[in-house]
Amino acid sequence: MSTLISREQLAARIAQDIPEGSYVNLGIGAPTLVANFLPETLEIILHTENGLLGMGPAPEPDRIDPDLINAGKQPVTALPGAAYFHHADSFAMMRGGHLDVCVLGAFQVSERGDLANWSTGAPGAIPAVGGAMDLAIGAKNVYVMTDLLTKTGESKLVAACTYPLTGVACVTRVYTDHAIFDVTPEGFAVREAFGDNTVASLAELTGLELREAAPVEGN
Amino acid sequence: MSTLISREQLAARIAQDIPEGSYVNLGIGAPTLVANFLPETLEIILHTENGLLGMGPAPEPDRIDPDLINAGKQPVTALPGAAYFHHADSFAMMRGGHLDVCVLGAFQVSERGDLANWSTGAPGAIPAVGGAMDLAIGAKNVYVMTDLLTKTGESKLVAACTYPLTGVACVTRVYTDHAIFDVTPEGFAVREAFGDNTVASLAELTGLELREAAPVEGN
Amino acid sequence: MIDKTVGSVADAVAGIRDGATVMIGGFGRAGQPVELIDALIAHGAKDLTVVNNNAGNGDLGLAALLAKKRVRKILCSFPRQHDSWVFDGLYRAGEIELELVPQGNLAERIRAAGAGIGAFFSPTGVGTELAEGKELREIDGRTYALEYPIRADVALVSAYRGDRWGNLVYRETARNFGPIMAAAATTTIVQVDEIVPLGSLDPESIVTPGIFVDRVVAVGERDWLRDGAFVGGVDIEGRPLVSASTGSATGPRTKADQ
Amino acid sequence: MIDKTVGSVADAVAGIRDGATVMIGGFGRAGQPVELIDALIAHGAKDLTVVNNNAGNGDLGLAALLAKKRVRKILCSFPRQHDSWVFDGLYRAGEIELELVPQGNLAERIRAAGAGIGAFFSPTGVGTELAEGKELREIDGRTYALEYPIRADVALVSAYRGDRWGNLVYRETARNFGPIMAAAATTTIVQVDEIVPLGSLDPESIVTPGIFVDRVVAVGERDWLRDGAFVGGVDIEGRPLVSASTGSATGPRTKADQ
Repeated sequence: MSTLISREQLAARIAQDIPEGSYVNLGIGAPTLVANFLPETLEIILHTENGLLGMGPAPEPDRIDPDLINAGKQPVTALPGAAYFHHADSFAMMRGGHLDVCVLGAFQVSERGDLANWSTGAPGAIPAVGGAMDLAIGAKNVYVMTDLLTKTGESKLVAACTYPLTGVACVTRVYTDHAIFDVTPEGFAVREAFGDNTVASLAELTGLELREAAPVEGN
Repeated sequence: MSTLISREQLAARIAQDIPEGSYVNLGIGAPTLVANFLPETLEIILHTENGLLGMGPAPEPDRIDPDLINAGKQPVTALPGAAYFHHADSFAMMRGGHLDVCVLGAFQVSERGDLANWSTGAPGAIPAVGGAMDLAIGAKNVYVMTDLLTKTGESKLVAACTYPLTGVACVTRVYTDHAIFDVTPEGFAVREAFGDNTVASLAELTGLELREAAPVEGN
Repeated sequence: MIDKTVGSVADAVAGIRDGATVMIGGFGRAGQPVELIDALIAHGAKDLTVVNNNAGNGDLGLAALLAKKRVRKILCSFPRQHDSWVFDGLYRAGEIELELVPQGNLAERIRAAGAGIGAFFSPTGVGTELAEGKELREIDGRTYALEYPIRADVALVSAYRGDRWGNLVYRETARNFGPIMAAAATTTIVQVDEIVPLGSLDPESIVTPGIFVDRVVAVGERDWLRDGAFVGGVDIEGRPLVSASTGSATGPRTKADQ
Repeated sequence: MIDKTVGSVADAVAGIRDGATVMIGGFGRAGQPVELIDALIAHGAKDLTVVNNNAGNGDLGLAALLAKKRVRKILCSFPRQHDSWVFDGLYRAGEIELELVPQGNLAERIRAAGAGIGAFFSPTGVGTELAEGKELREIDGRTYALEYPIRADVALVSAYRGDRWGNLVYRETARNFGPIMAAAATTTIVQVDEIVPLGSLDPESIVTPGIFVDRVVAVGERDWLRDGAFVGGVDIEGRPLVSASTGSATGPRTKADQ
């Protein structure tokens, strides 16, 4: 069994790649964990699509404000320097490409960066998309945070998504418990393999042709 | 020579047709005069397209605020209850049909309500349109305030405009120094003739077929 | 004198017709005009089309309206939530129609209605099943889908404070859909905590100018404020916290919803 | 620490390239970033395309930039004013290109750029020569023309107060094009009267969130304010009034302009 990093370790690893001054939207679910690992010494401005820039951590239980929530409808706080705005302005901000980073969960990501994360297409399921499609196409960098494999062992990195798409050719990078993958014009490239994972072992797990990513300066 | 009412009388007459609670944009030039005749006992909310609802009268000379101007770039004041907004919001308000009345000047108005008021098409003239086209198509009621005849005696009410258009089939009513004309599917109808003007005399002056307007209840 | 204030929520919702399209503000519980929805239920209008980001939470507000089977169709972005059991049941029983719209397209289509835009090209949803059948166009190398305005007969909005001209300010993220829905409906009905004297709202800070508002009704201060100051002491649903010895009134949240 | 403030207007405009498209806020004199324009003149960038509602007034600000022949083309709604002699001369001499855009289409096209809209159907200008050649479409019985976004490399904006994150508030009708231009440019440069500590602007009242702003420079309080309070004593151009015995400094206004 290959080395896996924990969800917390993965969140911390993603946090490392977010430079100071970034405007960041953390999708609901696991991506929310990334906030816990953003260094307090750095100013990174969190956006929540229901109308707030400068979102702060959860309040104490007796200081919950039902008017101040995040996209997951959990109570949050507002930092000094925060600003409120309405929904059309908030999604204009996203659609207009003003966010530097968003971090999203995924069911599948394809080699060309297609994202499937809103519906499994299961018959009888009630469809719900929320802001996922806007986030997928809106940010300058769309990072996916996910386990590499499903519970039944199938790769979430795929040649082509079989689940309904959220966005086309929109994912920049995929952070998994096995490795970090860049989406490139030639398919997935391994940016960083955790523990004893290698390009070869990852290729076997995913069933995809993989290569090593070219080094980048900074992030 | 037929009876003419003065520009001030005409402004007062238009003011009579604006009910309390109306949201009104008064175009630059003569229409601005209408504000002087809106009864102080009635609350009528003036819009200026450069970002203010609740515009008040001009300030005293030593209280001019260069940040607080109307569309004609003249100093104004803001009434209690006023609100400021940016240009996209202001023109959304106009284009979205939220203003009850706008009053505009005209070079020509056609029988189907086409308005020409921004350009004479004279060669060498520098074109400038401002917000005229937005006002023409945006308000629920587009009133034109004008002399019936040009200085050289031609009718400004025409079968078809010869000057460049500001808007198509947009004018509701034309207030002139001779009479008030409604724009109807059958062409101009005389709503009210001033002094010794008659439908027949107005038809002769304009060279158009005219009829009497059907009575309306209230305004 | 212009006076858009009305004395009761019943007066506020008077005249809403059967078959009306009703926009309802709010994102989950925040900004949901619960008192107006209750009044709409009492009013009895049925066969409604509702526009809201969600499809009701728990058993109150929008969920209660759905439970009374007054809603024929709902346009929303995120109907499925941990506590959307009322909608879930109706949907599975085929008793409600759903038009699912990505949240940003929902917001922009509502804005377009208020702004007099005939249609617009949006990049959101392109290549997904939610853009199937829509007109596509490539502009400057990117593909967009044509989206049309969403208009309504009535908007029900919850704001924080308002004046008799209908000027409004909101509170925090409860602002959400209020301003754009107010502009997109023929008749906009607003509940506020408090009606304040004309001129007491800062003209630089008014979010919804009164031109977009038809009726305003005061419903009293929200439970987590006192004289306008935040005092807390409630759970995320706005219910009072009970003392630690008897446990929290907050039910378990099983998962986050969007 | 995020600090978008810069120490001088020269630093603020550094890096603006020849050939850049530059949006300049303001409606006439109100909201015109005169100090930034002066810095741009000193900076020397040329062959510019300028987007502004007007084409300069008098001899200062935008008019001075035009007089230096740094502007190849201007997009605006109302170039012709009683005091637009600089533009008038250049235009008649064929030394500047003009794209005339109805004011609401100008504003909405700028907004569309910031909002990621590919194009939109507007009713404004349909049937006039300013919509000639545009794609027309009838939607719900009304005819619209297709309008495209206006983007810029740089926006120069004048706001009232800002903080080091770039959050901005404006003053009265000087707000005008500032918020939408700030969102439509790759680099947004803002002059404010005063830079205030982070957290001192009310988050409910911030008009431009800092996400749209790259650089902020303080240029000192406007002449008609003292410690933020209006004191007047100026003419519409912002020039001090002189005493009655020596006559007014206000030149005659010959006619109203739009």
